[in-house]
Amino acid sequence: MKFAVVEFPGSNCDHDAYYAAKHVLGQQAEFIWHKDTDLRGADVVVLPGGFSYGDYLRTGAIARFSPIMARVREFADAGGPVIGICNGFQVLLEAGLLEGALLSNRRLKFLCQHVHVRVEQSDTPFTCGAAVGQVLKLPIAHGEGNYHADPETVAALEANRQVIFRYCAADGSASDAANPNGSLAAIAGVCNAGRNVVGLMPHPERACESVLGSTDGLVVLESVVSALAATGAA
Amino acid sequence: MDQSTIDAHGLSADEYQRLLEILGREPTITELGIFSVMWSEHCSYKSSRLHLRRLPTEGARVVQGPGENAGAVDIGDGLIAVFKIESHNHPSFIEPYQGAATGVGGIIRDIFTMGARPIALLNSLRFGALDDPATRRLVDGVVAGIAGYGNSIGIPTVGGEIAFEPSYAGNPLVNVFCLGVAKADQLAKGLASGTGNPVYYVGAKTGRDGIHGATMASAEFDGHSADKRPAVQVGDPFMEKLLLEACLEVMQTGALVGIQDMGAAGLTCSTSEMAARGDVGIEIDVSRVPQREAGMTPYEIMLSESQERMLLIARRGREAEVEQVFEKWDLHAVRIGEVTGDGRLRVRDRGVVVAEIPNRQLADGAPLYDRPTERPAYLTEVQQLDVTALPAPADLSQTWLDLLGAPVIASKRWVYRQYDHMVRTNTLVLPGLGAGVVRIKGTSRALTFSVDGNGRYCYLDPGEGGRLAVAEAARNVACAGAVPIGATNCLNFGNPERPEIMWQFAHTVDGIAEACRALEIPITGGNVSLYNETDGQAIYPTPVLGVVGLLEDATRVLTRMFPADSLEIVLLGEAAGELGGSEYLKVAHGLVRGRPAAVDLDRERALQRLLVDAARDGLLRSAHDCAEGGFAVTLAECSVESGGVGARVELPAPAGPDDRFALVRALFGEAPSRVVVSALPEERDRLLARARAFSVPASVIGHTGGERLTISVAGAVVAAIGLDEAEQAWDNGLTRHFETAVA
Amino acid sequence: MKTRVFVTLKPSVFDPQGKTIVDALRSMGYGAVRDVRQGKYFELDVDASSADEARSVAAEVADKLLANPVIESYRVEVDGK
Amino acid sequence: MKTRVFVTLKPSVFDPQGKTIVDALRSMGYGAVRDVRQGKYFELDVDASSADEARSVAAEVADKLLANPVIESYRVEVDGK
Ligand SMILES: Nc1ncnc2c1ncn2[C@@H]1O[C@H](COP(=O)(O)OP(=O)(O)O)[C@@H](O)[C@H]1O
Ligand SMILES: [Mg+2]
Repeated sequence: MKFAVVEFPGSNCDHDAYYAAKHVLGQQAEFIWHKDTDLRGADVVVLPGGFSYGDYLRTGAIARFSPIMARVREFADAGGPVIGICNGFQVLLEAGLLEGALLSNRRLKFLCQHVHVRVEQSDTPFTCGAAVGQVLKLPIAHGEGNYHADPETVAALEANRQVIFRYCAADGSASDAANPNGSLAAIAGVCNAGRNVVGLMPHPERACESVLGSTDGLVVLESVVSALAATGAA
Repeated sequence: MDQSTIDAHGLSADEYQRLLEILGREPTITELGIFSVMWSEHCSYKSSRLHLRRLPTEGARVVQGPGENAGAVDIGDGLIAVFKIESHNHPSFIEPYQGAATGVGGIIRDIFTMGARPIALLNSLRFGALDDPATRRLVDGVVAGIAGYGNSIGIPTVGGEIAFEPSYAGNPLVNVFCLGVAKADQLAKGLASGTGNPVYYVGAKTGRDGIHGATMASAEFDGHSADKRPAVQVGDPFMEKLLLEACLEVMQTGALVGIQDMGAAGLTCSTSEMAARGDVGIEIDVSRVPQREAGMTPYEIMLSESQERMLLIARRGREAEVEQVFEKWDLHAVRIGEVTGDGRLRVRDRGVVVAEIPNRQLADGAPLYDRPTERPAYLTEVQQLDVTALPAPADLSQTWLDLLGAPVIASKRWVYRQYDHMVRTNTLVLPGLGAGVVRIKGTSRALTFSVDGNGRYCYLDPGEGGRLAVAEAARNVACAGAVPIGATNCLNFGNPERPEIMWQFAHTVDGIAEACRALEIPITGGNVSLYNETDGQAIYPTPVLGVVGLLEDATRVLTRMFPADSLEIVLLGEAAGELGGSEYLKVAHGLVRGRPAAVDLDRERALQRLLVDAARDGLLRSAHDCAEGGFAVTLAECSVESGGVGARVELPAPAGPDDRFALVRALFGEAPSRVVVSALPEERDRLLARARAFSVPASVIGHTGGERLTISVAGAVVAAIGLDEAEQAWDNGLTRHFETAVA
Repeated sequence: MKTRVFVTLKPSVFDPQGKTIVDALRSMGYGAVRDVRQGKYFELDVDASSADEARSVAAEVADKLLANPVIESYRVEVDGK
Repeated sequence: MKTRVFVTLKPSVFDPQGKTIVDALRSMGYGAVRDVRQGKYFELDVDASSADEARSVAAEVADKLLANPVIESYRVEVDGK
């Protein structure tokens, strides 16, 4: 199975996603430069974290115009699994592949720390290996991860079960203190209506080896491997 | 050239005379500007060079010593570690966010210029007292600036230190350390050679920013400094990220002869230094330099310190390869000149020569001063410490909590959680838990780093302060289980034209040199920042040592935390410390006095070797050295954040004078060469035997477990605190100054 | 032609920056400032032969890039108009 | 009273954001936008009895908090004035 890791100028978690896919999971992985116009037969597309275009103007705002994004959109429209992590999530929102927007963290400071998120839905290619209610310990590292959407959109996301990850305490309970950035409804990750495009602020690729303090991110990447294996894609 | 112009360029009469001799004529204004920056303290090290020669720079692992953009040491597996520390003190005082950000940008360029991929950043910061709102704004801006740049470019900031003392109120210190890894055979150099080879400029356009930044860093501040501000440099981490990737990629082509960043003194320094290293001449035409502002003069272009710019020498005939790589990254390499055989730095403007200087005399002929030194008068007075005149502490438990909450000791989480310390997925020890540790993917090894320097010790005893700084940084690295293999240093001092400051400098350098020799840690480079004074008030003399350690087996890494209940706690080294220069004296009595405990370098070396040896053989579960706050603070630091592992220890009855402070010395006294370790009960005897073999005093003093921290002396409990109150004091000590509600 | 684009968060969107500023101002004794909303301000130099043309270029650019319609709205001014 | 503060980088200060936006616009086909400078825009609701009073409060606040005098300058408008 082949992971395509899209590299925008300023992406900086591209190597981390590549390493997790290739060296931890033992899958194929390939970098795709943002000016490329071909996903080269990828089975999964990863938009990695970082600061595409320096995060200037708004996070993800400029990257969404990169040539490769037209292919990513086609791939997503055809049902291919796409995951946007941190800055990649921001790009997917700007591109309209996911709904909502990300504002500055409520206390404005960049935050790098481990948080807990609850898996809210297990019928996406990136959560199918997890149980609903499972709590994952994952790192965040962002200054603008405060999820926002208008009330109707949030209601629709909830009704359609498109909220995939929610910040929570270690025991899975909800509390304002467990919400690191002020996200509406403690939303840490969402999917599209087709459920094949997922975006989240925490970094599962940073939590794939015990020496790094957590292996809870593995389930996200392993899910897509088994999801694709089940459909016979690779 | 009229006298006021010469004076405005900071050249002394002798220096100007020397310039006239070199040129054999009056300089043009552009030439005067070039000499003035190249001969500034910042670029020429004219006051410090003589002393720096005493630092040991050789060792079996040294691949590159001082003289290049950064030093390098061999780390096995065909790899080298390239590292350096640099100051950005003056710019950070003027504009904290941008000053600190561009400091990070500058040191990163020094590393990738050498062909190394930067993998870790650390910083060492000093500010005035936190109760001053102006200081808090500075801290806030500096931390945000470091975060803004490092996070964006994607290099983890894995450690550092921050301290607060009134002496830094008018002159904060911002020292940034960066380390990169390169293949041993791919070390790039800042060197020009090959007559006719093209000179390329790449990166941001040149503006009027920071003109005379190097000269500014070579003068002290006064009440009018605000008016002298040159256009402040603004960092563009996005541009630097592109430059970093593109430069590393272009180096792979083999089409480059040399490469150097444009740091202090910009185009002037980079052209002149590269030509000097290759013993060639260089010629550029400033009209080809990409410019951001209209109407810039050759003088301004040569002296601009605009950020994110690189100078490259390509091999003739391979220009297309170079240009192509930069195009891929949307950067445009512009050819601005060529290497010549005549040994001159020649600057043209649309063909017309505006400066022509024999380059060797410019670069290597800078003045060298043996400035007078004189023992500072204050020393005799401040070294006196008569504790009998002080009130004895009433409640040692409360003092313990007060120390845990002192900003110098308290948790730095408010700072480091603003830094992305995990990007690149190599960080094995998170900030706050000990020295920074980063694994080297593809090998079994990890590198460990610590930056340390106690300005208070150095103020009270410069020579000892220098020795202590080396010992502490190396000990921190050894506590992680790593062998210290190299060091870099940043020497922050006041005005070198004052003999007392020069005395501090000379003695500190001697102390560093002696300790590095004894501990066999070569210095591969560094930076000197002088004139850190405002209105005649100098900072504490502050050397910051950045020590790099190599951990052969990354899985053996240790942190400060007690990982479990029922472990044996062993104290390596002597039981009690000294009160001179201690945090206790400052917190409990508001005093900075006495002499810091001296380091016995043989003992220190034995202790560090024991730590590395015992860690390698799996005899240790944690290790943490006794620093500010002494034994009691160290013990608490092994417990806080560990998820509730308390400890109960028993110290021997204190020796020393019976002056009501014997217990205080045991609990809060400071001394080097002391480490608190934990071990499994079944490993205890092996550990003790190992300590004996290394001639390191070791005593089993207690065990981990419970919800409290209890210290007894001679059978009686003398201090006890709950883990939760310890945690709270420690957590809030720094944070409370910045956040009303704790997130 | 000098063209200005103002981008502001929609009224319904929480503005963490604005709120932090109000809080800071209150603690500095500026209680008279009851509310602050932070937005972005762009000065564009547009190559256009008329104010209307400049305005329409700026509006297009604001629509596509400068503002995110999910959270922001914008206003264009040409030469003070 | 609605008061607006515009904060812009001083002309000699480099604006990496503005530059990146211009480059992006160029590659999107908006070469007509020759330059962009990005600034900040604040809408203040000031409790004041006159426009002059509101203006002076806003100016003070801009001086102390909203603008960084080392690299930025600002302008205050009250009700379009
Ligand atoms: N304190 C010091 N100890 C050892 N070497 C030093 C020290 N300070 C400066 N150097 C060396 O002097 C050289 C010039 O330093 P510097 O001007 O800071 O370099 P750059 O301009 O590349 O930043 C470097 O090789 C540096 O390592
Ligand atoms: Mg350099």
